[in-house]
Amino acid sequence: MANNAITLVEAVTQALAYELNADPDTVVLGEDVGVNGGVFRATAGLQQRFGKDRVMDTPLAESMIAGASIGMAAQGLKPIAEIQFMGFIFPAVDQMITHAARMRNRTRGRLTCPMVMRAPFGGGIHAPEHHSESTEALLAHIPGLRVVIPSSPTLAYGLLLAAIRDPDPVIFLEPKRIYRLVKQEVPDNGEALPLDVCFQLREGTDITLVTWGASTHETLKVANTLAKQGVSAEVIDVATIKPLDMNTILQSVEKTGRCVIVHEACRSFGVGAEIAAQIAEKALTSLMAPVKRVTGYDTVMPYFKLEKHYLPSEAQILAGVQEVLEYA
Amino acid sequence: MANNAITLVEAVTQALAYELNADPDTVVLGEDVGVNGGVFRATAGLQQRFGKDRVMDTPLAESMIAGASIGMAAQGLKPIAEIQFMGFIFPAVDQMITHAARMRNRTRGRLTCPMVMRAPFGGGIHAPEHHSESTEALLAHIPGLRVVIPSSPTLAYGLLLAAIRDPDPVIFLEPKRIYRLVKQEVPDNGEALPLDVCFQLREGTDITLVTWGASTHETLKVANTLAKQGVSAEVIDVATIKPLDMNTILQSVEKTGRCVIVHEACRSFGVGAEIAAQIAEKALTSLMAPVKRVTGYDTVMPYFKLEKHYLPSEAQILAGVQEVLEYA
Amino acid sequence: MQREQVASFSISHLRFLDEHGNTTQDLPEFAKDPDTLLYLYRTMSLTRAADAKAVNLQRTGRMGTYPSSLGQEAISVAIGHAMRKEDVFCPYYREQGTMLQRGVKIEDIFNYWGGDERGSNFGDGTSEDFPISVPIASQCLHATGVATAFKLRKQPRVAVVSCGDGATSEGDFYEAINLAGAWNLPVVFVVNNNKWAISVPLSEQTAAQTIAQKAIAAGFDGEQVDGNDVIAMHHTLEQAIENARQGGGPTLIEALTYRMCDHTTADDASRYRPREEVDEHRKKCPLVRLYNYLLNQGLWDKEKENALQAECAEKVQAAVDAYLNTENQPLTSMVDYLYETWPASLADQRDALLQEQQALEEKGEAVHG
Amino acid sequence: MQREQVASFSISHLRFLDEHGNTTQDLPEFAKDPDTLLYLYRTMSLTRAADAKAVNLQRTGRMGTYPSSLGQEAISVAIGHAMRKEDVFCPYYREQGTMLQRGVKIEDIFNYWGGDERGSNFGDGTSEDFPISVPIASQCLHATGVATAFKLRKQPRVAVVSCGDGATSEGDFYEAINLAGAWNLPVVFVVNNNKWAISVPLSEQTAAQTIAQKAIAAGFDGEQVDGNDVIAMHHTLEQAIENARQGGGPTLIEALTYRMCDHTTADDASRYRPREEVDEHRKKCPLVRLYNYLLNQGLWDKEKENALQAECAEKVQAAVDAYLNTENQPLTSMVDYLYETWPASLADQRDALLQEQQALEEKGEAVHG
Ligand SMILES: Cc1ncc(C[n+]2csc(CCOP(=O)(O)OP(=O)(O)O)c2C)c(N)n1
Ligand SMILES: Cc1ncc(C[n+]2csc(CCOP(=O)(O)OP(=O)(O)O)c2C)c(N)n1
Ligand SMILES: [Mg+2]
Ligand SMILES: [Mg+2]
Repeated sequence: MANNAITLVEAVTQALAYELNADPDTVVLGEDVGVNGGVFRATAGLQQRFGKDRVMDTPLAESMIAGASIGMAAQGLKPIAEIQFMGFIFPAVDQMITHAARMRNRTRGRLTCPMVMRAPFGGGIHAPEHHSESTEALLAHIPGLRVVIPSSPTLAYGLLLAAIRDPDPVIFLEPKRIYRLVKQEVPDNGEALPLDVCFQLREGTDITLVTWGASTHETLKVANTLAKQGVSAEVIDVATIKPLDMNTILQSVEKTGRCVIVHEACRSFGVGAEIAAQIAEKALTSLMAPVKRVTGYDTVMPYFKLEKHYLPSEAQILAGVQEVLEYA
Repeated sequence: MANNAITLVEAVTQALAYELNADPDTVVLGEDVGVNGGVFRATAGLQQRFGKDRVMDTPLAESMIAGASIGMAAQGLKPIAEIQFMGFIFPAVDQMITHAARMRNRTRGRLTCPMVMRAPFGGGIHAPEHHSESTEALLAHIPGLRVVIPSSPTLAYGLLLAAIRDPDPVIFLEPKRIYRLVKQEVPDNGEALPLDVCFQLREGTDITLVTWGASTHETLKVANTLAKQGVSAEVIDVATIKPLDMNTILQSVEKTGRCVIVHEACRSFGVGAEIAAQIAEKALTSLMAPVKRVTGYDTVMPYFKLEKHYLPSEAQILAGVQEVLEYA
Repeated sequence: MQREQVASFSISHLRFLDEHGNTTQDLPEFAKDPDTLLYLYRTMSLTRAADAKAVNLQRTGRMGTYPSSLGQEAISVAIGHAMRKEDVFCPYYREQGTMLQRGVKIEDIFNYWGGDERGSNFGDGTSEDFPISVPIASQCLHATGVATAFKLRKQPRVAVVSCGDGATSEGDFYEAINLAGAWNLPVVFVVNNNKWAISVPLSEQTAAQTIAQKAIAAGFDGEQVDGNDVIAMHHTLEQAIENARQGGGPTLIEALTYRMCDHTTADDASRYRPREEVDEHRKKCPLVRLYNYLLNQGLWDKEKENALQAECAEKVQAAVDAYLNTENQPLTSMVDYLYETWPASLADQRDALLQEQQALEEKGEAVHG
Repeated sequence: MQREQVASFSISHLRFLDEHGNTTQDLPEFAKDPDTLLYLYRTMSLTRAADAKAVNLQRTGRMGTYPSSLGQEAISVAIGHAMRKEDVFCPYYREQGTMLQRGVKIEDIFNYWGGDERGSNFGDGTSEDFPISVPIASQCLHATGVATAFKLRKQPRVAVVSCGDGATSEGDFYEAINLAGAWNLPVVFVVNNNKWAISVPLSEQTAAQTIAQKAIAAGFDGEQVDGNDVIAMHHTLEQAIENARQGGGPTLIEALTYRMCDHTTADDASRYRPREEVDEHRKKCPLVRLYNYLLNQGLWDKEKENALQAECAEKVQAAVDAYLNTENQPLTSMVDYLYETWPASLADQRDALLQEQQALEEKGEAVHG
């Protein structure tokens, strides 16, 4: 590990700083993003460096954060709004669904909405109620939005730059459980990574593991374990949840014939359902076993004493893989 | 057709009147539900009959309608709240997701939330923007909610009574395109129909058509057409979208080996995805063809000049069925 | 018991022309210019003519549900006249009078309510104004965002946003005024207090005696104006807009008026409000009021009026023709504007629309909806 | 130019005890009863002791993130004392002082912040009070619903809801006060104006000079009170609650205080606010103030204070023991309370939890989290 390696949350800060510097139209706004640098320090130092006009603390109102961002975006600014936790995104979804996602379509391209809404999401940090939500599926269903989730410092940097530069609204969900889990060297070269495509994190031939966000870490560990057992698992990080790059996933499943999808959100009507449905629609004859979903339970995330039993564990992923491998 | 046959919206009114009369804890609230009887007349005459204390016009604020209902419900009332159009439900989802769906769980059963939130939904009535939404998938993903959609006067009456009597929060979505399409004789006997189960609308052996809401009508027509062609289609009305009764669907698909899912909402991450995913997971070996989804496009509902081209048509359903039948 | 008074506020009401068109006090400077008054009168007349035609188009099955602005023309026309071109307007759905002054064509309005998105591509397509916002009060936040952009860029521009009285019960309205106050934004909020929100009268909407006082919660000025007096409206708006332009911050203007029509063409107001109340307000018509004043001043007469009506009718008919001759959008229009580029992964959906389009064209059904 | 004044309002501030515990005016009746004052002082002391222990439990890794109520005890304790048992409280997260008077056990509070849902099953489980609401301001609407139920059932009961100053920027806060005014509901809103919302100072939160004036937008009374003066708090609350009980409608009470601690144990306030500001407010401590008054009145002394501290410490330690000895919930608890009955279609998920539970028990890992 190089000396100047950074964490995922630092990569977010680095991308924000890069683009605030490079593009005078960008502004950062949200609750406590200014002098405090965000409750997770994602915007640390930015107000000091770029001033109060570029990095704005807002009053405490999420619909306002979304709605005002839409107004700014229509004027050609590129607002990068932070919602403090994904559990508090719901008051903002009305504006995102009814306006951000539709402004271009509604005006036949006259007004657009080049905004990003960032929010830390997911469980596993022993946080209070409402601080551990994973409701990416809700947003993924909304036409006109993009939903992007990075799983590493490198992806966080490159995808956030891409999200900011994208001419349409992007929801950028940051898996806070891995905000500081691993470090990578991430050159601050302003190079974006592509949106709308999956990333292959590991090549394999026997089974395809599809996941995103924090779960990539357990999934990669399982792939390592499997390798020791002589099973070659391909690991795909979906990264852009919407629109969904099924080609990469289908190609992999056509090769391996078996697939396990891992996500933290509750199972029913989750993102995994769409992936599984499309695999069954488009690669049915390649499938040597039913696609298995290893996910959170169809219940509210329990308070933190029990949260580790809610989150898909390595053991559960491994069991899912075994089941799929053993399917006759 | 009997003389006292009623429409779907009249069945809603009948159920509301029945329960307002039978259960003093029920109250109806919403925008324009009082003297105006609702913009679709679903609450017509109720305020006159039951008084302003039982049928309440609210100020114009959807989060308030949800949040105040939660407060009433915790006190043992059974609020039946109307959201004027499903397109305006989004300001209310925060309260529904963060409180209504969780109150029982959060207090270990000490406080509960026996409320119903009704909303007309779906396209096809040449309405202005935002008046033709079908976002049932968003709500279906939320643990703690029930989502119920009737497709006929009989089902509307029986399921609404069940929803009101259910001890937990229910979102009751009324397909407004068929509010007045067909009439049925619906005895006002206060008999509820079961929640959490699908209804078989037509028995068949060659293919399973799964749908809900207004699309049941085109789907049944297609089944008729197919019958003339010698194809026996089973039609299943999901009715309770969440929690999903997959047993009925799986039994049917195990019998027919083929399945088409029809829904008006956009395809990606829609309710159809969960159904297709579960079929592929649990009935893979029965499938003689991939499950096909015939749905709205992954875009915003167009304004009404083009809406008929957005909604799944009989022709599109039929083409989907042919494709599945012909799959070798 | 002693309580220390820590803050005090008052709300005042402005009017220049009474219901008969008589002045109640000296007119402001601008109103001494006959051209200005004649311009306002002509624009109100055109607005009403276009509006009446829209209702008629709906009644005759040639348009969708439509919300008339009958009786509210003074507010809307005054907004349009008080704004500068470079300002930005975020309208609610009864601001035909403003929109027509800001480059929106009558046929755009017809197209919008006729179920065609191109109605919001406004005139020559260069407008920065927002399209009509259907979700009540949500546009108030957009205006604060627009005003923030102006402020950050140090542009002397103002955002103006309008809504109804019912809209002031929505959280978005309040979050918007609070932000406008906190950030001292160049934005003016205009509330069309027409006393009803569909069937809910103002008295059931809020316990506040005035809507103007809602601004107190956000720490800035609220003013009440006779919204059927175009002179009072224009005066108040111009002051508020120029104050905002100079960095003086936001103003909330409550314009007292009355919804002279059904809520929309889909509504039947006789179900919930007494005829007498409507009749009572008919006497307060903003057009009649200015007409009488102009007449008294010798600035207007029957002949001019007839000529104006004919001119309006002609303009409106031209718009009707343009509207009815608008070719349908291709089916792919439903996906082509969603994102800047339609996602490659959804190419099959666009192809399906293309195919259907082709089939329609072959059947000769493609042109009109 | 003549403008007719159509409404006027003022906001006043109430205090009885100054920072040194000297009276600024005649005390209200209730405060002449030593027992009442001693009760308030004891309850504030217990609240502070329990609160300090919670912070300590977090710092030593035995609890999760915790929001201290240090410095706000007068507000919270006064609410608890002014409410009747049959009233309903909808708390925000710094109302330990109220909750402890309403049947909530100290260990319930520890359990809640310790990541165990049973903390909201409040004492003997018969409470009708709401659990702590984490989504800011959302509880204000619940209180209006509770108050509506009271009103419809003609019960002489009152809903009391509290929130912070930051919460008053949320749409839900405003929709709630507007409904309370429109329906004249028996509800009292208490805003803990502790000057900060995490790192955002009040001056950036709103341009309103007072929070109390936000009630004007909703058409009812707002009052400002010295929130560190438990006598002024109790007096104002009791009047507002009894007024609501009698059908007089809602009141908004702005309680001026200061957040003497970090926002939560996960926060470091030194990053964003000057130490001097905190030191300045340290002098205004609500406990010291009442302590001094009691001392001056000869109602209190060092010895009594020592005894009280020992008594508090004992109670808190008992709660810590109970908390740390609480057995974990079974894994199925995560599904068993979601619906009245877990859906049959999801039986397999419950089975999986049962199996995991069994495995844990076999490994002897089930009891503590
Ligand atoms: C968020 C939302 N809720 C409900 C509606 C339905 N609706 C349309 S207009 C209206 C009444 C608006 O009243 P007001 O704000 O007074 O404006 P007016 O129509 O009287 O001019 C309602 C409830 C909507 N469009 N948006
Ligand atoms: C809807 C929502 N948005 C954001 C948060 C995160 N958050 C928790 S407390 C807080 C500040 C609250 O400030 P205030 O209302 O003044 O109460 P205080 O903590 O100062 O007592 C924020 C932003 C939340 N809990 N809910
Ligand atoms: Mg109105
Ligand atoms: Mg605060």
